[in-house]
Amino acid sequence: MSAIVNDMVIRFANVNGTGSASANSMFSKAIFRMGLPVSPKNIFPSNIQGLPTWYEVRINENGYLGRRAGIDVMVGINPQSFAKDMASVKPGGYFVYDSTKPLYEDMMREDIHFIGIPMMKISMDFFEVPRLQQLFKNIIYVGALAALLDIEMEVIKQIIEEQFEKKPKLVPPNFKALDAGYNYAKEHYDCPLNVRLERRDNVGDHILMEGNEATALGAIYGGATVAGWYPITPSTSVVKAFETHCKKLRIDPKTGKKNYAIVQAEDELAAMGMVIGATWNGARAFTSTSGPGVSLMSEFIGLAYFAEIPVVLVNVQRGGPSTGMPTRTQQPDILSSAYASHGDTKHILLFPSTPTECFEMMADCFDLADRFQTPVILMSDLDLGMNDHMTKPLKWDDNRTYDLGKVYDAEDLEKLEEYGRYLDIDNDGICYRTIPGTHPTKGSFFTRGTSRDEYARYSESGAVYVRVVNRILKKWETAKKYVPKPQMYQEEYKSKKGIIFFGTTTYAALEAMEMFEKEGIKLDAMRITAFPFNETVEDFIEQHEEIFVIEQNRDAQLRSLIINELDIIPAKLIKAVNYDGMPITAQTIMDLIMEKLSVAINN
Amino acid sequence: MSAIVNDMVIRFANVNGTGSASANSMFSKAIFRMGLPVSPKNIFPSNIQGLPTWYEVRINENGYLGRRAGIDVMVGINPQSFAKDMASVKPGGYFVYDSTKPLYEDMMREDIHFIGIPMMKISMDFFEVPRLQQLFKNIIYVGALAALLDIEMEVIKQIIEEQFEKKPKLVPPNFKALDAGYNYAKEHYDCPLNVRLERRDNVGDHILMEGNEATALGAIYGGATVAGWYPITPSTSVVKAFETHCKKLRIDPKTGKKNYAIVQAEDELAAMGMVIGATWNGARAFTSTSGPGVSLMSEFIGLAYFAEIPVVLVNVQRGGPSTGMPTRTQQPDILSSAYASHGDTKHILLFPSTPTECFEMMADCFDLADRFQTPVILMSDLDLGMNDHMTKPLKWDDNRTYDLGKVYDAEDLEKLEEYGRYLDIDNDGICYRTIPGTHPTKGSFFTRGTSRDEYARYSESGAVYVRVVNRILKKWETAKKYVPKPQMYQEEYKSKKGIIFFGTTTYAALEAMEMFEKEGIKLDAMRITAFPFNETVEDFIEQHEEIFVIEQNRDAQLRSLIINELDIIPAKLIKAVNYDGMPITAQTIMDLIMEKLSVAINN
Amino acid sequence: MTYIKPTFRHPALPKNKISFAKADYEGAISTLCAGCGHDSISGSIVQACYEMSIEPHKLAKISGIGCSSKTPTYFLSNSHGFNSVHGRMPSVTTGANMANRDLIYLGVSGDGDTASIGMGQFVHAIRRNLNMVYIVMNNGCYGLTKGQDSATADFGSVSKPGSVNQFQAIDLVGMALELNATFVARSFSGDKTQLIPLIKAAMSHPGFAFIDVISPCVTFNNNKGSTKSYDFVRDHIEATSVLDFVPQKDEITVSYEEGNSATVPLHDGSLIELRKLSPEWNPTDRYSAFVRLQKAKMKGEILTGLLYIDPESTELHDLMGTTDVPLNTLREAELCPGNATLESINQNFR
Amino acid sequence: MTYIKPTFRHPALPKNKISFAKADYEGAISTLCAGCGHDSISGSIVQACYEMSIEPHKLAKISGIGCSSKTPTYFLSNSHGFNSVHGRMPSVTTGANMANRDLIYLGVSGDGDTASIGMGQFVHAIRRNLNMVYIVMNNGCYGLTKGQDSATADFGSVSKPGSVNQFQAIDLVGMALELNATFVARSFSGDKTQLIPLIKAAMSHPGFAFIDVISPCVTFNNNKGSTKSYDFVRDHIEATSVLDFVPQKDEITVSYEEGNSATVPLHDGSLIELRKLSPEWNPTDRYSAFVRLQKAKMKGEILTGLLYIDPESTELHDLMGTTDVPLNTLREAELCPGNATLESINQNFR
Ligand SMILES: Cc1ncc(C[n+]2csc(CCOP(=O)(O)OP(=O)(O)O)c2C)c(N)n1
Ligand SMILES: Cc1ncc(C[n+]2csc(CCOP(=O)(O)OP(=O)(O)O)c2C)c(N)n1
Ligand code: SF4
Ligand code: SF4
Ligand SMILES: [Mg+2]
Ligand SMILES: [Mg+2]
Repeated sequence: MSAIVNDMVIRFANVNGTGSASANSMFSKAIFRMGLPVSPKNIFPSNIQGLPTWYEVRINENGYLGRRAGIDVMVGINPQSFAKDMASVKPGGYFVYDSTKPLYEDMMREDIHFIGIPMMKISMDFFEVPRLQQLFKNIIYVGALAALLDIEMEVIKQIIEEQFEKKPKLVPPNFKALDAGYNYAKEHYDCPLNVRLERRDNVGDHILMEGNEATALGAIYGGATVAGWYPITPSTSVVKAFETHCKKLRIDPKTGKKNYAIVQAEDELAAMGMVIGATWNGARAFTSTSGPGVSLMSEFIGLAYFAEIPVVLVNVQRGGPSTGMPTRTQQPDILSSAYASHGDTKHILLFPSTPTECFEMMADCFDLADRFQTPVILMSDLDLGMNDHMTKPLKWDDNRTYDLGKVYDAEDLEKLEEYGRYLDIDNDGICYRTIPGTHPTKGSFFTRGTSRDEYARYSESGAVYVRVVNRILKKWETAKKYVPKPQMYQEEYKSKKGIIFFGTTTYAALEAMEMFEKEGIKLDAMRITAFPFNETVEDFIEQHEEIFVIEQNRDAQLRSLIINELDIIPAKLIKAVNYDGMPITAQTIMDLIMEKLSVAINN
Repeated sequence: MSAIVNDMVIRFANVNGTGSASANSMFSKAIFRMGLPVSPKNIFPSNIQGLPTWYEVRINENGYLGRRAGIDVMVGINPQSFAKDMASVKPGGYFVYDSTKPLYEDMMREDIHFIGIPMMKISMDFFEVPRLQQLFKNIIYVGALAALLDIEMEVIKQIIEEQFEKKPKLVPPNFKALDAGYNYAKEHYDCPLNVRLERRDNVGDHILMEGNEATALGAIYGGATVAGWYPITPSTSVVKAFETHCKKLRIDPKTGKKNYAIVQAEDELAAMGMVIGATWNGARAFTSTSGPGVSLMSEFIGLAYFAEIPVVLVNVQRGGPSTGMPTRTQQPDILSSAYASHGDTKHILLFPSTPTECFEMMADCFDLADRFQTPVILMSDLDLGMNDHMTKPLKWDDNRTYDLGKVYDAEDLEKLEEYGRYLDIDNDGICYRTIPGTHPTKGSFFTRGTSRDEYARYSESGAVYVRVVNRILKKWETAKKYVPKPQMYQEEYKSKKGIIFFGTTTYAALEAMEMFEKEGIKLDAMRITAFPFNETVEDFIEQHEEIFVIEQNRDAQLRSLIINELDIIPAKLIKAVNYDGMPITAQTIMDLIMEKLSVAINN
Repeated sequence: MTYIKPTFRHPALPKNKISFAKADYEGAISTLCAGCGHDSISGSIVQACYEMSIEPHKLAKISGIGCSSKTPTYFLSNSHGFNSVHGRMPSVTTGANMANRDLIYLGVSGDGDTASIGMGQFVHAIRRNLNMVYIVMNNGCYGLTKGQDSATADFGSVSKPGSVNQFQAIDLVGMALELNATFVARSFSGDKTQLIPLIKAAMSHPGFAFIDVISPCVTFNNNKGSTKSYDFVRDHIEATSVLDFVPQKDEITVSYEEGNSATVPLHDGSLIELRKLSPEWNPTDRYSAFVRLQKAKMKGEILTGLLYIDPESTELHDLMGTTDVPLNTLREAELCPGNATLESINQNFR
Repeated sequence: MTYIKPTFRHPALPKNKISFAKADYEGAISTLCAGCGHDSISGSIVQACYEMSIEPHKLAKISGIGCSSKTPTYFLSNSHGFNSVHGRMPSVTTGANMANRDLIYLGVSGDGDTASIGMGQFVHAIRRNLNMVYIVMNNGCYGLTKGQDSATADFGSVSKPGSVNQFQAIDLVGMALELNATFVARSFSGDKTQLIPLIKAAMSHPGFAFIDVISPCVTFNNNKGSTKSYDFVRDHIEATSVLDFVPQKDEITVSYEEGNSATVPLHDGSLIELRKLSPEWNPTDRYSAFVRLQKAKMKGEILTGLLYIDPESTELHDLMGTTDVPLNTLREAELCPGNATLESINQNFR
């Protein structure tokens, strides 16, 4: 059997709370620095310590970044899950385990290779403190893998040096552990294995970053100064990263004081109230949450929609409904976000699919919210937010200025005969607001969630109400021209069949496209990046006869949204859904679509 | 001009907080007792005292109960709104006013009749206390109207006697005021007017009742023992009526104690939490709210959906979004109720269109909620809930028993090998629950909003999750057979065109049907009464080429729901929406549809 | 329906230091019931702002939902106002304050709005010592939804339809004290002499300044047996002190007897002058305020006046170390670190 | 992941009065961190229920979301349990209790679950004197979301990453007292001798019985500088009393010195025997409890034990006049007035 180079899935089975996360990400980073595309996924329990947790890394030199089923190498460190872990290895694959204690013979499979490394024993030989023995055990298996898979030791060592830049004393013991693991493997096994790595130059200037971190940076670059939030998995790290970066990037150089304010709210309702108060008062503000939080915010979202207040909300989606699968990924909040709140409402959604897009779109959210004076929701998910992704470097155009939308300043007001907060002066549905404190006698108005006339006066007149809500709908039409365009994956259409996808489904979908290509099936592809849908979206659908909409939710919610908003014939849009909480794979997409390809493949 | 008999719209323009409501409803009741169908509407401000408020009564011997535009007789008692009120009278109509002070000449229109009755003067002549002068002024205009329109005085007097049954001292002064108004009109005007009334026998055994009152009775008959609620217009009177009737009907005869518990919650979240706790614990419970409350409840609704707990929620809809038009009617919460909460969720909705149906469907809600262990929402609205409607008498089949759904009792548990809360034993998606306290050692389980297996054990397995949510979908399929069927208005289809409507749109829609008929346009009609939609709904849509969906919201939300759930070609369903907060009229429907009737009318 | 008053002002009207007439602090004509306590409170707010020479655009008025929460329409029409959603005024005010620390934030709420649906937000605004004036117009009932008992209705209080309240009242002043609020007062809508200086002092206080104002609902809760009726309150009121507010730089004009008087200097240089009516109590000692309040409750007295003030109060922005400039004035130059920085950030992720 | 313990019980295990072994009161194996205070509290709950001979199916355990709220899975597997949503345990418990007044309701919550998102519901359950035991497992942080400060974190307390809390702590015990709770106690997860009798007394109390249990989070808030660490709490604890719970009909076995001891008879005939450790305090006098608590706070003491109990407590059902039979047992006969009644109702609407 010839060696399989640079194409594998390796899974680490750990116990959570044992410090494995840092060793595991060191592993991924090393491979990434060898010029190889990696795609790591955390599969963790909703608990703090002592339960099985997995870290799965796909390595593929061709740059397929979606998840792939089938495990080539399992690093089984957790006796609790041995049986299950062993069972999940592909025939011919490897099970690397801690051989300090022997494996039960009867657990072992004939069709896979067992590689025992006495990790704990080695660690105990070198280190005395139990906590350190535990920690270095993780480094030991990284060392062993370096030998087994042919990872460059210098690369790992460099990472260790960087990591402990401020605690250089920790470098030597880490090296010692690393070498110990490496040497043990070298001495006892035929290294490298049949599944192995080789340096390439396939990552360009890409970076390896979590979506939530990128979102936080987008908020900083986008000019957010206020954040109100409440902790919830998987969104917590958005505001955490925002704070970490603010502490470096947003300290007033003269006074040492903060050019930002972050308030940990008492709940999600309050978090959204804070955002509304802050943006009403002229700051850029955001909050970040997940499904349950969005449900709790929905009354407030309706207020922002109707009173026309900019809001930026990050929804890092997780498995629903209710508390659902809080540590698993899904895209299940499309409808509840698009139509959040009672009454006739619709909200702008942006769908990033990479950390780079999290960064860019998050910054865009603020411009869109200010321009349209309405809620804008960044629809991320657990997979995107909490896993490292290989992604284009973040870039900022230094000439870019913030689009604060239509705001009258004191000078403007001075010139005005009479100010009317809700006058549609430019006939695009968007009105001019003023910020409290602008002018001593002009421009103040009363904001409310009730019906009001063009001068912001309370009104119970049906005619006035209809005028207002129709104008808000006009604003929606205007928005179609401003939101990001969909991404197309062909110069010109080459098939009557197409696929639509969005967000974290992208990598798997693109990989599936190549698989179809190989099968001789041609499909056109479009990635939705925003709601409302613009003309390009309509055109794609019009030009195709049969379109598969790939989603990670049960009820095919994006499909519903498209049908409803664009008046599409439902039969044209075929559901292709996967909702088990694991990131979707190209194979799943392939299977879902093949099963449904109803007519003979033409062209 | 020949007299117009038994066909008019009369509007009372009052100041709120002045006691006019009781005089006005006395007026309607008297006409109703003359065997004439009446349809009164309150058009009131969101305030307590001192602002304009209107009471509009349509009287029509043919039984058209929808609102009709055009005012034949305006009773203008409120100087604040004189100008507007006068302007709204139909040419040839009447403006009846308090002539104690003269009208400004220049306000007066040439094309209508002015009938001055010195109401306040008469009242001051008879009564001394200012508060009483104010109150009896209202009775005086009722008396005058009796003369002007030919209402039978004995009928009114009887109503007064009944009303003051417990305070008989109040009868004579009321009679005095009534007679005074009557006599004054008789003496000074040519009575009756050209627009007048005549006794008929056109109300059968119908009653005149508000929807909220009927809903409350439905809760009592349906066996609700627990209500948690929070005040909000227009739903407050549901629980208020529930309490009033409970005090009479639900007192334990032996102990004098209450066979019910009503808790005024601290907010809507808590109200829903109470319902969930109570039904989980085996009682029938409900709450009642309006749009903002539903938004606030949405996290909890998702819990009930996913953890499979029966919930009965009354949504008395009002003008949205946000605080919107809190005292105006709309049907704007269809989507936000159907898909309330994050994640993949769907909820059973029932759409009553008369108080009688409020009663019946409310009782049904409890059976459906218990059977399907899921939220069931009664979709009422302000028009239905807070206005009197002529409606069939309430009936209860004394042989009816409560369908408590699948619940194991101690005996059942005793027989079981192993109990699994979420086992789909009957293959209909519905599982057997147990009530706390049932059995000392068997049948207890753990309820949670997270993913769990068939034995109610917490699970993070994707496969388990998929099994559970698919079963819940199966339950949804089962529900289609249980929810009320749509109402059809033809023996067999007679056209390729149809209309769909629901709730309070019904009367106007039926009247419009007759108008179309007169124009030679044939339409088939279906009234939706429940979501999920069952086969009959599908069949109706399939059998027609062009269908108008009549709704009282901006975004045609029922239409969206139908398209999405039944995969209907959107072009087939044409929006016909009115959303100014006033109950829709037949003429509006006619206009909306005529404008859109795209193809030449055939058959 | 909003009534717009004529804006013509007689030139001879008296003006305050910044040349505004009292009328410049008024709002639209009230649509509340004639005689509603809330309107009196609006009047006191107008008077206090006029006398304090507050620039109307430097004040933001924020409320929830209810008759009380409508009042911001009826005062200070030259100020921006925000009638938000039921019970959520505190969070909206928190956000507004974060965006611009330089305005005065006047939050208005009702007892339903605060003590029921808004309880959580109330508690947490106190905990953060948010720099705002928080006025509850407390009538013991839900006015706008037609008179249901609220959570501040007293045990045993009789409602208009005659039912007797079975639950213990939530005493918002007691809660504020327990929660370490830095300015705690109670007053009565009918007592402008007390309320106006309290509002002024509250506006000068750097931190959370709470005033629970008992404000009879004449339509639904002014009946016999109600403990929030005008008559009952007037008869059971007990003040901690007679107080005067002396703005920054003004001369002290009142002078009380030695021993019974106290002067509390505020952060901005203004002073509160108090003539104490109960000797064991000290307005800057939380423990004594606690004891005084508990004793009043046991006696069935409604204790009013300034109960407690922390002259050392540090408001939220200072606790957090926010910059002195309002955040809403910062632009690209201060906020956007630029592409070069981003490139070095990228480098950490390779 | 739920671990199922073997259900086989050794026949010789000691049994309580209703023939249940202690193991019959246990739950699934805990998935909390080794050493977590919450697990100790679960242990005390198990012990208390075992000793009280509670029929497991006559108790319902309800919680919100958090590490603390997970614990009901880890005790009493023969009881129905409900892990609801974050901060909403009190309302779910209220509903459950309305449906069946005959069960014991044991609500478990965390400090995040109660003092932040759940504040409103906590306050209102107290106000209604809902008949339940309300245990907060108070670790001053959000365990399950990885250690953020909660609203009970003390001013100046240092978090694991080293930041110093700037906000005043919410003292749930102080709030409960202020809100007229009828049973108020505080304890420490490490002090089972105190906690077990407190839980028993709470279960016997007809009304809202609140126990704030300080319960160190060993993973995120057990560091130096934290005022909720095991060591800090142990060093600063101050008890009001040593107490014993004597169930209904049991003989009194403990006896304390005259003068310092108090016996509080409960509604159901059981007794609380107290040896008072602070003389000025009287467990049935709310004012003295107030004063004692305030003084302890000023001294930096963490006051534990039973702080206050109202032996005359009337629980919500009795305040409302609900029938004695559980409402969930009523059927058509009691609930449905029948068609004849309906006909006469119709008559009123003609
Ligand atoms: C979410 C929500 N629930 C309920 C209401 C209905 N509502 C309007 S005002 C009010 C109570 C007002 O009481 P309070 O705050 O005491 O003000 P008051 O009218 O007594 O001054 C309620 C329940 C609402 N507007 N929003
Ligand atoms: C609506 C909602 N918001 C946020 C969360 C995330 N969350 C889960 S537990 C928790 C805090 C738990 O803290 P605490 O109640 O103190 O419990 P502990 O884990 O410390 O025992 C939060 C914020 C959630 N589950 N639901
Ligand atoms: S109902 Fe009561 S609170 Fe509302 S305006 Fe009238 S008097 Fe004031
Ligand atoms: S994180 Fe803290 S509270 Fe949660 S289980 Fe671990 S020690 Fe306990
Ligand atoms: Mg009130
Ligand atoms: Mg905690």
